[in-house]
Amino acid sequence: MEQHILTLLIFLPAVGAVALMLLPIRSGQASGGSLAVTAVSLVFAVAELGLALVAWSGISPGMRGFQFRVQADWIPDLRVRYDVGVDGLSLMLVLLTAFLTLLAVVYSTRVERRAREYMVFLLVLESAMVGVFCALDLVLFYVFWELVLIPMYFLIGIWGHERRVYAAVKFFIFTFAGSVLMLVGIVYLYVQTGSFSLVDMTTVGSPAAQGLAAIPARSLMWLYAAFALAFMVKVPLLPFHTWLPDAHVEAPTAGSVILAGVLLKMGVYGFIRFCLPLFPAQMAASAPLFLAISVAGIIYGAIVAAIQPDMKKLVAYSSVSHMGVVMLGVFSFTELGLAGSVIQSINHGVSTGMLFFLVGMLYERRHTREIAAFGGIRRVLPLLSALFMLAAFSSAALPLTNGFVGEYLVLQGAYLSDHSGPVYAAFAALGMILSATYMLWLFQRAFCGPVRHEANASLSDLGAREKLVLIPLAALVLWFGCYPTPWLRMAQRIELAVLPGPVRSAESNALTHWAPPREAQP
Amino acid sequence: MSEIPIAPLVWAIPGLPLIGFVLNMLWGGRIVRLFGDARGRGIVGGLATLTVFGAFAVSVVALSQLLGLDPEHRRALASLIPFAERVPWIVIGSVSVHFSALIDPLSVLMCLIVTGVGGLIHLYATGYMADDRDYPRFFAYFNLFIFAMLVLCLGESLLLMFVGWEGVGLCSYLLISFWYDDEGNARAGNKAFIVNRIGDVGFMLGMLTVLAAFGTLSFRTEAGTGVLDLAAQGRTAAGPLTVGLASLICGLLFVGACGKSAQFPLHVWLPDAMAGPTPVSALIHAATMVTAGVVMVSRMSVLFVQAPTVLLVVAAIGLFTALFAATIALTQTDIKKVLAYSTVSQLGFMFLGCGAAAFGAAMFHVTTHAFFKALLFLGAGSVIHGLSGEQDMRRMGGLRRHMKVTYWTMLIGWAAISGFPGLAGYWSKDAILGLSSGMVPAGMVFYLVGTFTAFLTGFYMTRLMAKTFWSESRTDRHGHDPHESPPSMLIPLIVLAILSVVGGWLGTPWANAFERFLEPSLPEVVVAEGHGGIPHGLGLVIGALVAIAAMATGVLAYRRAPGCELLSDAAKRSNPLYRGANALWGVDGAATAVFVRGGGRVAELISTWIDRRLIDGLVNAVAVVTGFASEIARGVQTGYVRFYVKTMLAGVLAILAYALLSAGAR
Amino acid sequence: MGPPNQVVADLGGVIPLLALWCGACVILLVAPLLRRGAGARLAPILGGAGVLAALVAFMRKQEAGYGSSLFAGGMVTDSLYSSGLLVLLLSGFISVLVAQSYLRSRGIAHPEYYAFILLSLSGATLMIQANDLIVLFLGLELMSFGLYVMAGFARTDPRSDEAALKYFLLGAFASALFLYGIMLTYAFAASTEYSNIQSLVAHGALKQPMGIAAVLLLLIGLCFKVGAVPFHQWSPDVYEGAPTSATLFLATTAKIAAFVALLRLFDVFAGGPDAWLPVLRAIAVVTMIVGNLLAIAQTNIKRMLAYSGIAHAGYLLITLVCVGLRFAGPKGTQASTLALTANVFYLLAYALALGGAFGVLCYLSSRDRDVQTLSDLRGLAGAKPAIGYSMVLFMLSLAGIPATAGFIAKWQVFNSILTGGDIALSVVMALASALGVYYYLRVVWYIVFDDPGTTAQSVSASERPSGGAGAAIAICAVCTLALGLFPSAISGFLTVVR
Amino acid sequence: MSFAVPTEHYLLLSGLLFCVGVAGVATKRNPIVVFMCIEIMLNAANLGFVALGRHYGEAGGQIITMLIIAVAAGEVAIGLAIIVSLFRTRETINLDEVNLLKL
Amino acid sequence: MRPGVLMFWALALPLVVSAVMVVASRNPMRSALYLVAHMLLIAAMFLSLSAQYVAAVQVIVYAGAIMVLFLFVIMLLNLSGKGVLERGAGWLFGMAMSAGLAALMVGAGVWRHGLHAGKATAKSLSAGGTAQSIGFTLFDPELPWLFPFEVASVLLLTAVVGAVVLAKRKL
Repeated sequence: MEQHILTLLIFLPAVGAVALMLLPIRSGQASGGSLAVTAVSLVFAVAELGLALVAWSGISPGMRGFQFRVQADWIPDLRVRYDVGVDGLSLMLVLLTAFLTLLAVVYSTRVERRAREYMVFLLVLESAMVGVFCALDLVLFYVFWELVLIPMYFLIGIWGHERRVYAAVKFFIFTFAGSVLMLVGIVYLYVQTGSFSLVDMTTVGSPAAQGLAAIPARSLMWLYAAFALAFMVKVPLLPFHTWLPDAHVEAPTAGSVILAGVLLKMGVYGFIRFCLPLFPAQMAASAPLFLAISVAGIIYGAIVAAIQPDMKKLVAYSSVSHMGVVMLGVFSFTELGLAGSVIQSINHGVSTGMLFFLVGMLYERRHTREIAAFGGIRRVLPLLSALFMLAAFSSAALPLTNGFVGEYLVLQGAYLSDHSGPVYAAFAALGMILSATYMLWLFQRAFCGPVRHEANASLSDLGAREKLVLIPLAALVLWFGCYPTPWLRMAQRIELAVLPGPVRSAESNALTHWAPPREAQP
Repeated sequence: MSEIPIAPLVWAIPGLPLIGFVLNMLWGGRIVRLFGDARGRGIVGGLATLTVFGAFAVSVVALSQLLGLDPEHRRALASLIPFAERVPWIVIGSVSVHFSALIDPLSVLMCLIVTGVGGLIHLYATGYMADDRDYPRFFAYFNLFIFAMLVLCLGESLLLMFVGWEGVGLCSYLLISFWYDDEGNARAGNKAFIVNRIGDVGFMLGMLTVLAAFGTLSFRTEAGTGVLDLAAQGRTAAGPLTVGLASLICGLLFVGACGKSAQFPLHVWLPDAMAGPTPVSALIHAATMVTAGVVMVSRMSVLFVQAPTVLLVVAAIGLFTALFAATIALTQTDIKKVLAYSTVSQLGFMFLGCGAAAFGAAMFHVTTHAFFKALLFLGAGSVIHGLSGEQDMRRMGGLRRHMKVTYWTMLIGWAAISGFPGLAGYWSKDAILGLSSGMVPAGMVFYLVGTFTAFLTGFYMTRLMAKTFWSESRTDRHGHDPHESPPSMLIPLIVLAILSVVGGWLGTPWANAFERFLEPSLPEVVVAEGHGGIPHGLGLVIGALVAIAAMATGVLAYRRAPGCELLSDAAKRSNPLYRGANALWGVDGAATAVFVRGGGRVAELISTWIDRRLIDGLVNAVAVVTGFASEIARGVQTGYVRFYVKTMLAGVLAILAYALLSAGAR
Repeated sequence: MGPPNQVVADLGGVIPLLALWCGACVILLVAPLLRRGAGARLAPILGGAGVLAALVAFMRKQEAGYGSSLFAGGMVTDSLYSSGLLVLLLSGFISVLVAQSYLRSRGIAHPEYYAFILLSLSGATLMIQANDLIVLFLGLELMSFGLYVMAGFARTDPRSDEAALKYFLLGAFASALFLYGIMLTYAFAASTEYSNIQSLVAHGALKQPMGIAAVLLLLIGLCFKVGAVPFHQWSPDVYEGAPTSATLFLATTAKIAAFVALLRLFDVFAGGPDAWLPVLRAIAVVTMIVGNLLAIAQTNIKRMLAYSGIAHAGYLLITLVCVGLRFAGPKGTQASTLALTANVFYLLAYALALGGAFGVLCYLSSRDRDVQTLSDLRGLAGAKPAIGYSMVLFMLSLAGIPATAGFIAKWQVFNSILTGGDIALSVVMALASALGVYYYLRVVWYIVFDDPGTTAQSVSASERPSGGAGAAIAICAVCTLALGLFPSAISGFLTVVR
Repeated sequence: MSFAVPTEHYLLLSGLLFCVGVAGVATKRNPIVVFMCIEIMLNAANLGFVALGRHYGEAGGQIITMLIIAVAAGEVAIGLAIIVSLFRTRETINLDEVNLLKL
Repeated sequence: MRPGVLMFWALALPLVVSAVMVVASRNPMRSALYLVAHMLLIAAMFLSLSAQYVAAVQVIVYAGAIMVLFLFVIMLLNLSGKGVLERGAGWLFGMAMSAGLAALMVGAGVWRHGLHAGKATAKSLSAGGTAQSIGFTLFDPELPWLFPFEVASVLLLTAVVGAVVLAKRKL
């Protein structure tokens, strides 16, 4: 079990998807069939979350290195290995994935149109996402990375809203175009190092590491650029963000949740997992640029979010802003900033996920996302409103909600970083104001005031299914806000550590001083 | 650091209100339904009030135990939750924050004020809000506020203080927009929160700088490595504390204080905050929350005294705000607005005190102001209650006959805030003014302008009294007659009135028990008496004269004034001073124009032009151009064989030409 | 005079070829003896049997190594041949299966079609086995003759006739160019056999204008067959006009044979890369871009796949570039060896995806409706999930999305070109494939996004000839997925060693 | 051994003929004539092969030529069949009118 | 001028002219007849290159069978007068490119360098073109022509069947 838990984690949902496909029901068949579909997908989603929790509890706290590592030959001709392992960072993201997918499944039990396909795609998506977070072989990673696109493309395209085709294609091509150069980069790395293994490349003295060290700095910079572009598009960082509002808005609710909750994190994860150990010097050199666009993203996303007339779009743009915070943390190269951005990633998944669910619930009731179509519904939907407010404040990083912990750590980390950190921190802190502005303004316009539209007067408050989705999220919002310690501990267990040398100088916390050994060599 | 026996129970100070919040939030509505309306509301309100008084009781015990210690040892750490050491909040790298309280005179004083005055206002609110349909929600929020305020006061580190800081902001937002069915209220709540957030950014940045400089966020630690411990020794974690660093930190923190304590130019939210129910105005926007800035500055006073420039700025902003708000208060017609601007003005006085390094005096004013301003607001609430919601003073008048208790208690409040000799406001305000006169530079300017503002205070308060209680009645007669409020509202009035009289006796210049009590929390910088300033005795006399003069002028002026208006409508229109003050000196208008409308326009432009048209436009342009190129290029596929042959031939020719010619060149 | 039993022994090396010929002859002889219907039913079985016989014969005699010659050097059997033949026969078998359904639904189920498949395959086999330019030329013509006939097989359809004419005229023109290239090669080498040419290339024959012209004319002749720009213009028209099953066959067979032949041929010319490598690079770049660009505007799937095939030819030409690096240092040698396997694997992945995609079109075609436009596929996934998602899989494989064979294929191409150190070309390929994703996705969205409409999917009701196409789709889907997940499973068959 | 007429002359002649054929293919609109021009190209190659065979003193060139003649014969058979078939459905073989498939 | 040279030029000029006339004739029938002439001239050229057997094959197969087929189809389709030369940009362009190709190949000296000294001897020349020597060479297992020769038969089979399939009125 211990040995194969990651393999199980990765492939269990896929098995579930296959099981769903094989269910002996007609596609046209109504209730009985959909019940079976629901049951099967729920069973697998729950089992996946259970497995993730088992892995979480099983990770040995003191040990260094990747846990539950499994290595096997996959494509021996090309020296591609099935190499999986987790550290704190990946495990957190796996857990988040399993959790949000379960909620998405629960929420989507109401989907009637092509329900079986829907669940199949959700489960396949889950498999791919978990795979992304577990893979330690670059090819394996890339395979999962691209695989994620397909089910999401279908989710947006089939069950999306009016402009779904546009959004789905834009999403796919944008991210594909971003990552295809990474493929070139991966192969180039292989050609130079003779290995696809991240661990090999970062193990001192291994032939792969020597190969990496022998790559000239110019080439490394280009390599880094290829990787960074893929991840930037995914995060997304300014100016590669425009796929995001379209995709989020057009996706069905569960799709938006997973898109925001997990998919965006893949970009962050890529930066931390791959760019940081492989190209530390290049990444440090690019830090001023990335810090600047992260901060610009924070402010820009918030400003654009503020005036969106469409609720979902507003939340989508707020994601741009929040992911700016996350990237600010990554590029601060400080322990605090890094941990903060990991925490913030999780938090963003939880609170933006919650917001998307809530917007989805409103959409289900009124079939519109226009803010102007609402107004005064707080009186009609007290519970939904309260939870919306909670999510909004979490998004605005109110202390004792999850949003604060991450944002504070990121700001502190940014402040402590080299590269005139205080300046970036100061500008980033403006996001505090702006996030409060757009969230509260949204809340005011949609929920406060008198009930202006007849249709709003008779809406019904949350049902059991919706509570089942929202209450866990709300609990997490408060839990992470009040007791983030377990997550912080996990977030510190990032395996940058494969890098040797003076990893982090105790005084400044700065990780930029990891002089990678190759710099020293002539 | 000392041990005090009550330490294991300190969690109850914020904890009890928190419990009240949770109970009322989750089950308040159910209780009301279960026990019937009247009894249910009694239980809900009672529960809320009792938790606050319970916290008050614990605070009193803490005070007594603290007083039992030597003054220099009056400092203790206590945990706010069980197993605080085991269950930290944020511990990573150099950030280590636990849910712990710092018990020292400053925090205990604030606990007493918050729970004491807060308890009274809770009691008052059980009457004032009795008929509100969201009764449980109100008390839940109210309790939550008390909790947050106590965390702010008690927190042992800046980050925990920030929790309370934002928490009170949240409660302020919730309570201002409590009656959210009116979108104006919601908007006012937003304004409060957002403007506060501007200040919070300052606080946050200050905090970031503190951690960077001191390596910790704790105020005091057992090992003496807290921020204040180090700052008191003039050093940081790594080296000496420079004036520049201290100024940076203090400047940033002061921005935070400006936001929370409504100092110019961040004062704009406070008058709007009056949209909330009156107990909210009394508790949050007069007595407690708005003084948080002063508390914070006092808490960090060890640092502030090492940043003289910042102190000067603090004083200047305080003084300007005091004068500025006082002039506006002269023209307001909404009774709560008058009191709101009065609050802004009084907060200005407090910061003047802080700026003069007279933190003790500032805190003293915080205390007395809590008494009399709460009293005034509650009185005003009583009036509003009595008039079924009327807030416009132009439609009041002659209420002294109908609302005797309210009238008399308000009268005491009036005297206290105006600085009538012997009452609470007199002592605290004069302490501040006296000490400010010794400031370097320009101490006398501060003193004179401050004294003039004190005169204005007396005058606008007299105007309020005259318009509300004394003049002939201008109430609409179609409603009910004005009626006196229920006892639950009057008892707090009476208690606060008493406090407004006696509260100042703790801090007379002769026997300043108050300042001596606070001393362990404040830096050991004493502004030498008379050093460049005016002597104490003279100050007291001048203060008394100014107060009496202001009150007398007001009384005389308004006794004669027809319809209780000093200026005719025409004069109001033509007088630039009146118009300026009545227009809030244009600050709100400008802020709205720039930040709300201008910001909205800019956001619109960015969204449309940069985001949609430029960035997304480029993305789509790539797609469109590609598609277009494809459409154009497919035209090459003419379908004619001869054309295809020619294309092939051209290819052959080009390839051969290139290869042969380049080979020839080689 | 050598011993005659040497000739007999050499015949052992061409057994697959002989099997194909025998199959063709049997069909041609037996079919006229039977009644029309019976002949039409029997022919595909015979055709399939012929291909399978060739496959079995080939499997019994796996070849390793490189360049073991037969018939006094005219032909070889080696690992490039054996892996190429595997791909070729597989695609031929799929073509037979698909034709079995399609020809009947179009009412042109003449038994001779299968004979042409076998003959054409034999020509292709000759091409990949040729070690002599004349053998290559004969193979090329033999293959082309079959393809011309198959393209025009729907004789009453003016589009089919037009396709045949265009293919024929342009093909003959290209053949003439190719032949002239042979003549010039013969002029400097005094021989048409590869080893002789190679030794002269090593002596700098390609520095002379004659050598340059020769090698480029040979390149152009074969570039025509693979559809490289600017010799590509026949392919959209022919793909569209030819009967779908013939389109499938000519799209896969011609490409496989021509590319394997190119590899072998340019391995010979690798000693003088200056003469042709820059040209080849340019052709590859232009081909990738033009193919992908023009595919975007297409709404006819066959036509779109033609342009897509052009783009894929561009990617495949990159492997040829690698071959040109053979003598450019150790990395170059490694790259050229990798490129051989990469090329064959790519061809296999391409053949599977294309076989599946055209198989789907054939599967859906009926007597009234020849399915070939995007809107014909609208909502297919809802109506027929297995077929619809198989088509999705083929499109993804063509787009090179992971977990499909197409990805592994692209991967190997990247691997070989980057080993060779040509980063620019790999970047162009990456960007071009990103450009290409769009039109594959468009097919996917037509299939999947819409609910089954009223217009499409009358197929389920009609009396569509069953069998072949469905089987072909299943084989292709399973293989595409399996090769995407476990490509090493068949590396024993596909890896080309030198 | 030297020849009265150097082999290069034959090659040049074959090249010219080849180019004439190319010109015809590129300009004629009757597919039969186009096809004839292709035959000219093939013959040009044949001429080259025979001349080269003589130059190198081996029979290979001639054998190649014979094989090419066979191929040409086959090509003609199929090509003309295609043209006939096209004429049957379209009533024309003018290449400028054979234009259903394009873009 | 040696007779060989004279003969070369005497054949070369008509060869070029006949080829040009194939292209230049408006009537396909004329083109076909010029082509017949061209084929015969080529055969003569083969003779001058002492390739007697090939010359015979050229006359029989090409000038005979193939050209008859051409003429037959032309008559069948009754296309006289339709093969008009196109004039204009396209025509000019095609001509220019062909001329350019010729100029390029001549200018670059494609035919000039590259030939190396052959093994030709007087014996090989005298024996070279007879049916016997061709036959021996063709079926020599040491030489690679045997199998291609067999392939040619399949090629012709394919062509024959293909022509039938395409052109027969009813299959």
